Amino acid sequence: MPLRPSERISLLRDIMTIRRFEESVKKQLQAGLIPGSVHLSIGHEGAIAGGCAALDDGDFVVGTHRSHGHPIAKGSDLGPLMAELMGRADGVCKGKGGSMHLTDHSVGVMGESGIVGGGLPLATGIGLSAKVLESGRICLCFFGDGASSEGSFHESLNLAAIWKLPVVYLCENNLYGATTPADSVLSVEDIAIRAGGYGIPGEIVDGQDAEAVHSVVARAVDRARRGEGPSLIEAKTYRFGEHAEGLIIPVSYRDEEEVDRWKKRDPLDILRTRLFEEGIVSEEDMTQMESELQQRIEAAVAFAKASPMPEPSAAFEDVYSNPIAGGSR
Amino acid sequence: MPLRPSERISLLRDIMTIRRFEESVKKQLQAGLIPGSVHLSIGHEGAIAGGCAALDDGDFVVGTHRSHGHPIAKGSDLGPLMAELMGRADGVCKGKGGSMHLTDHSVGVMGESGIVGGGLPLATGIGLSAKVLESGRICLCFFGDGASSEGSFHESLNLAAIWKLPVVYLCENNLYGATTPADSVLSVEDIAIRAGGYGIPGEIVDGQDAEAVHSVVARAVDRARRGEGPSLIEAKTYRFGEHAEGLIIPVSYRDEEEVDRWKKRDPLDILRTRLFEEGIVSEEDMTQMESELQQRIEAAVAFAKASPMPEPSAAFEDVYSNPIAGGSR
Amino acid sequence: MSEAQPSRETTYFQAIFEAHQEEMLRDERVVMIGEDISLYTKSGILDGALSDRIFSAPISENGFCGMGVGAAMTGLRPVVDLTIASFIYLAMDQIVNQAAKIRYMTGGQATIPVVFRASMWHDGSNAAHHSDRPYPLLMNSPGLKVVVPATAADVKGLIKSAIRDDDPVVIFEDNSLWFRSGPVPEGEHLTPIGVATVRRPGDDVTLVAIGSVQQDALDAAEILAKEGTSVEVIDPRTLTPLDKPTILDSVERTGRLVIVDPAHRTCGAAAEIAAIAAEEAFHALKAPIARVTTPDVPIPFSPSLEEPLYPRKDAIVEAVRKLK
Amino acid sequence: MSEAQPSRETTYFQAIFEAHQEEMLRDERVVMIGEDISLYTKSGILDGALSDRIFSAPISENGFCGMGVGAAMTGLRPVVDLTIASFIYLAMDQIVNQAAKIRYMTGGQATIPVVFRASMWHDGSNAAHHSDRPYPLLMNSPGLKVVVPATAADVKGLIKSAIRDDDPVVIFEDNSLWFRSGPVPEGEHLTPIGVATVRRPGDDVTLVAIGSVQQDALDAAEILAKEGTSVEVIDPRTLTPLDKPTILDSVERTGRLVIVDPAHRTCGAAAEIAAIAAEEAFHALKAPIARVTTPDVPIPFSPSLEEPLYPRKDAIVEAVRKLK
Ligand SMILES: Cc1ncc(C[n+]2csc(CCOP(=O)(O)OP(=O)(O)O)c2C)c(N)n1
Ligand SMILES: Cc1ncc(C[n+]2csc(CCOP(=O)(O)OP(=O)(O)O)c2C)c(N)n1
Ligand SMILES: [Mg+2]
Ligand SMILES: [Mg+2]
Repeated sequence: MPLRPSERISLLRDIMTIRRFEESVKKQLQAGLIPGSVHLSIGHEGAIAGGCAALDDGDFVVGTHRSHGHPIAKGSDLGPLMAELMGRADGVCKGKGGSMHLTDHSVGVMGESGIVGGGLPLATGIGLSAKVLESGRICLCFFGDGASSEGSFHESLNLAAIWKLPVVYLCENNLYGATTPADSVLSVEDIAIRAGGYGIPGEIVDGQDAEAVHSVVARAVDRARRGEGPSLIEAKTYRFGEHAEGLIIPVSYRDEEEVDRWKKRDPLDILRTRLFEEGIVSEEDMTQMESELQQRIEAAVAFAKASPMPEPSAAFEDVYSNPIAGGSR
Repeated sequence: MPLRPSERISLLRDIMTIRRFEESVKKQLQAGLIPGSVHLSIGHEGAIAGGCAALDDGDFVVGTHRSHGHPIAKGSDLGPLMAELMGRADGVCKGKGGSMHLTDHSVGVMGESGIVGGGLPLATGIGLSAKVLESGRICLCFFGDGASSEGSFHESLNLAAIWKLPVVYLCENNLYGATTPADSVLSVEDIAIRAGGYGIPGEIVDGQDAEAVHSVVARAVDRARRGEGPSLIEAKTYRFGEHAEGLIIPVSYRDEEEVDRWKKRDPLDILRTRLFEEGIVSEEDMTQMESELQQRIEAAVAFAKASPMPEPSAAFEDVYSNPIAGGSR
Repeated sequence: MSEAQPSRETTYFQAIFEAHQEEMLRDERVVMIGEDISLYTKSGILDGALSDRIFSAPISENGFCGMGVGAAMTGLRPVVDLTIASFIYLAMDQIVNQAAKIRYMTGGQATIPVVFRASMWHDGSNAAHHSDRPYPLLMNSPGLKVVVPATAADVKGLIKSAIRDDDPVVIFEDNSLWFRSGPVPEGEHLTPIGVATVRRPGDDVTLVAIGSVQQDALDAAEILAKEGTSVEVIDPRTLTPLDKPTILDSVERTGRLVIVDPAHRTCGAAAEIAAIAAEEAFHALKAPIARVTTPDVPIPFSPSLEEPLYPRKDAIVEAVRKLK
Repeated sequence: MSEAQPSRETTYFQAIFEAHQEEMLRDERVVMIGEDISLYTKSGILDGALSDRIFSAPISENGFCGMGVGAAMTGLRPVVDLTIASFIYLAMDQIVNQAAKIRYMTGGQATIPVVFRASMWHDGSNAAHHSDRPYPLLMNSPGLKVVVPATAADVKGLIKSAIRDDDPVVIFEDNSLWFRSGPVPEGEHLTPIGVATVRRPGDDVTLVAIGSVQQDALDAAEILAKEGTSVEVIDPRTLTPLDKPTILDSVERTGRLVIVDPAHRTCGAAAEIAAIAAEEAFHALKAPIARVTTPDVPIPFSPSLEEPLYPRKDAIVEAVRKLK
């Protein structure tokens, strides 16, 4: 089922939202308002928004360490996300999670993992509960090319395959794991080929084309919802910026030419141009979307800045769900 | 290179040795001379001896929890093996390892692992040292169908593949992991297919035909020695007895018919009959081999029984290579 | 356990499965995940009707422990059976990085009612890959609850409480207790998490005994009683959260503390309890705090090496005698 | 460090790489395995000629740690870089089940000269997945040596000693020290494993400070000196094997013990040291043994939550004052 025009506009809006949010994050970090470091999703928006567009509201997402985009695409409020990045009390995780853990259960983003590969078993379990509870929900699990070398990838795909769990494993292959070229640590050219080792479908898709991602993921989602089990999808993408902002990386490991070539395949430009050429959005629409978005981002930043830092005593809350005697202090 | 007649006889002798040794182990266990439980290799001898026959003396082997056969096929003295199983001071591991850890560095059996899947990373590292030291040695790594679901399988094969390490991964697929049918926990019919996920050769071989195993492994060994990297080989085999002797297993999970069918494909019978029919061994040779073997086994049992139990103080030795102050007591 | 309630002699092993069966029948959200567990329904140990909720898993400890966490976040109450405790090292990532931390990292959004069970095998020539007691590692990992039931009643009551608890609970069972019987109250029986029990009251020495060493501790107390030393034996039952008041109140009365712990010595549960007493009950102490533990060596195979390593009655008696 | 030997101001970070470079140049069997480490030669941090022995690995911690063990058994001396300490949970199986136990299980046949390095990140808003200090878990696992170097000289000297040691050594470095400088002796400099150092002598209180808290401990000692309390600051440097004599001799002299440990409290290194003192130096003790540690909560992201959790100068001063 191809996307309807309104859905296509909404997809474009998601991509733009992630892009502008991330640009603002970079600014807030440079201004000293965001502590620590951040892994930005700029360049990956096609895979992220395209993938999430194939989900229903009740469906689940599991993210990664590079995961500001996933809750945005799933519909999170921007204010609590920005507040979380600033470590504020009104952050979506009360300031306890930060950039690598922008979990938002209200939109089905169940966890993000600073541990590379850590999300795959969780997503598998979310699939298990969907199956046992017959909820009809599915889980979309994002992970990186680097994560595909972890044992958790293998164990999870095997588990999901044997029990036909409704999980779609979506690899954002951006050709690098930190400074390490994927082809130097991957024994196969395409990660999708590994699907063969689990008897499940494996597909490669152009991650810069959000609509292409949508259609491949939608097919896998349908399959999962029909009870036919998991799929592995590899979206070829690229991060336009550094591995992380706020960390020192002492070498260059990508050549300029490669970066430039990929920047010409910007997922935002690709979709915007297409919708414009097909007459689905006008210049005016675009301007309006940008200005609405600017307001939302500004409001999110204002919300975040207005939120207080958490009280130190809050550090002792949320360790357990019920009051716990003795032992810990 | 097919095996020469003398090598074929030697292969038969290895198979017989493992079989008779294991039969004796079962007897010693029942007599209360072996503590704990044992995982016997009866039924697997074709894969074990066929695989090891493809190795040079200087090559390495890494075993599993079901690993009495591997050191035998690699040429270990039977006495210290039996003594180890009895927990004696003259055991190959001084009574510290027991059935799941019949390591014998003198013949290149570098480790066996009670942890399922635990040997694969070790074997990969043995391959790394062979490569770095340019020793020309290779490592043959045994593991079970059950072990192929561990993350260590995935991580190890990827590591060996990217660096073209001289390791041959040989799966003894006996169709069960303890009481669990392999097909209920494996998302593919054949484990060998997973080689495709690492860009390395994957081959299936009849594990009951030791010569077939030899020839497939020999090809993989040559490839490894030429510096072309690892291979994955799946030997289809079957254990004729219980998962472990000395453990209570409260259900039957294999049907009699299946067990009988496989027992008709006894690796010892298959090779013996073939060599007899080809005129390579006579009835007389066979009788002589059996009687020599009986003597060796009896001598091993006598050696083991004559060996004292270790002194309790020995429990504190061999934790570290050098005397260590304070801390532990 | 109330005195009035009628009870029934049950083995520790039976009690484990009674707990599972009752909870699975009571609550449809309870599922089991683990290796070779389909044999429980096949053998009749568990009701056959439960087989739909029993996921007999591939040998993928990290994967299926994490699966339990994900399922727990989204409506199930999984019991993940790690079988032998030494296999927990394979799943440390999902247990410590995920199960223990997710609630906190999400600012309380996630609730993780998952139970991990591990049976500690030892004293049966299983050697170093099958004989560890790794609970101290999990005590150092905030976000988990850790229990070490030592009787049939406690293993039943603690498994049931763990399944109903909304946080991750790691249960360290003990295979040396499987065939020991004890009275288990009839009907619904829950043992609260976080509450110690006094197995024998006494006035001269506090003996904290962890897990499987209860009988050795009681035997030692009996011998010492004959010598005129009155020993109070406390079983903490839960290690996180530890019932400090029960232990400290006793130490304040007796002034002497011996801790018997069959786990490895360094940074073990015994070290923690000793440190708490040395900090919070110092002024009551009349003698050094003694630890009777398994020494810091991997567990050897040969019985002649393994058996002498564990804390037994005689070593406990000796440790207490030395305090005087 | 001998007084006579000339020394050079060096950062902790530089010292780490000097140690690697010197050992790799000295011994061809030394190799490095870890993620993203090809950048060391590319950036010039390490000599380009070493790039053949630098294995920049896929993100497969359990796999490549085990690979290090296998390589160590067969002639190499691998240094496995786990980067951030919280990733060690992924490799616990190969580190605890294999590296620590193989020598023992094989009756001494195997020799495992492998080094695992992990940097403890904290106090920089890295949140719960990147901020642990898991050394207590490894102290409870016999067969490993565990070191926690806190100065440039010690990190260099201990890495070099670890590489030359024939047993598995786990080095817990500390990213908060990377840019601190200190004198490192010129030429060959080895710090022995298993030997503590007295960072400041004193008579009234023994303050054992573990890893990164040295400066806080020294600052606290300075403040207390002004109040007339003479504090002896001891850095154990090695946690397994622990230099008990240095600590116990001091406690016997001072009669007071405070342990400062930035790791989680329960079953931590501080608990072990407290337990040892309560057992072996009890009669010298004049006051409760105090632990100043990070409390048992996962490490939060927000600086306003994270910063107050760690033991700092003021908390140490307060703990010492309370003893009087
Ligand atoms: C278990 C684990 N190992 C290593 C790291 C350090 N690390 C953080 S991001 C990263 C690269 C991840 O690569 P990939 O999965 O391709 O994701 P990308 O950053 O490219 O989006 C690494 C090695 C980590 N966070 N967790
Ligand atoms: C990590 C780990 N998990 C579980 C076990 C318990 N266990 C011992 S043998 C076994 C089955 C192994 O199956 P497979 O690898 O096929 O070998 P087989 O016994 O069939 O030869 C299991 C589950 C173990 N020893 N180690
Ligand atoms: Mg990547
Ligand atoms: Mg099998």
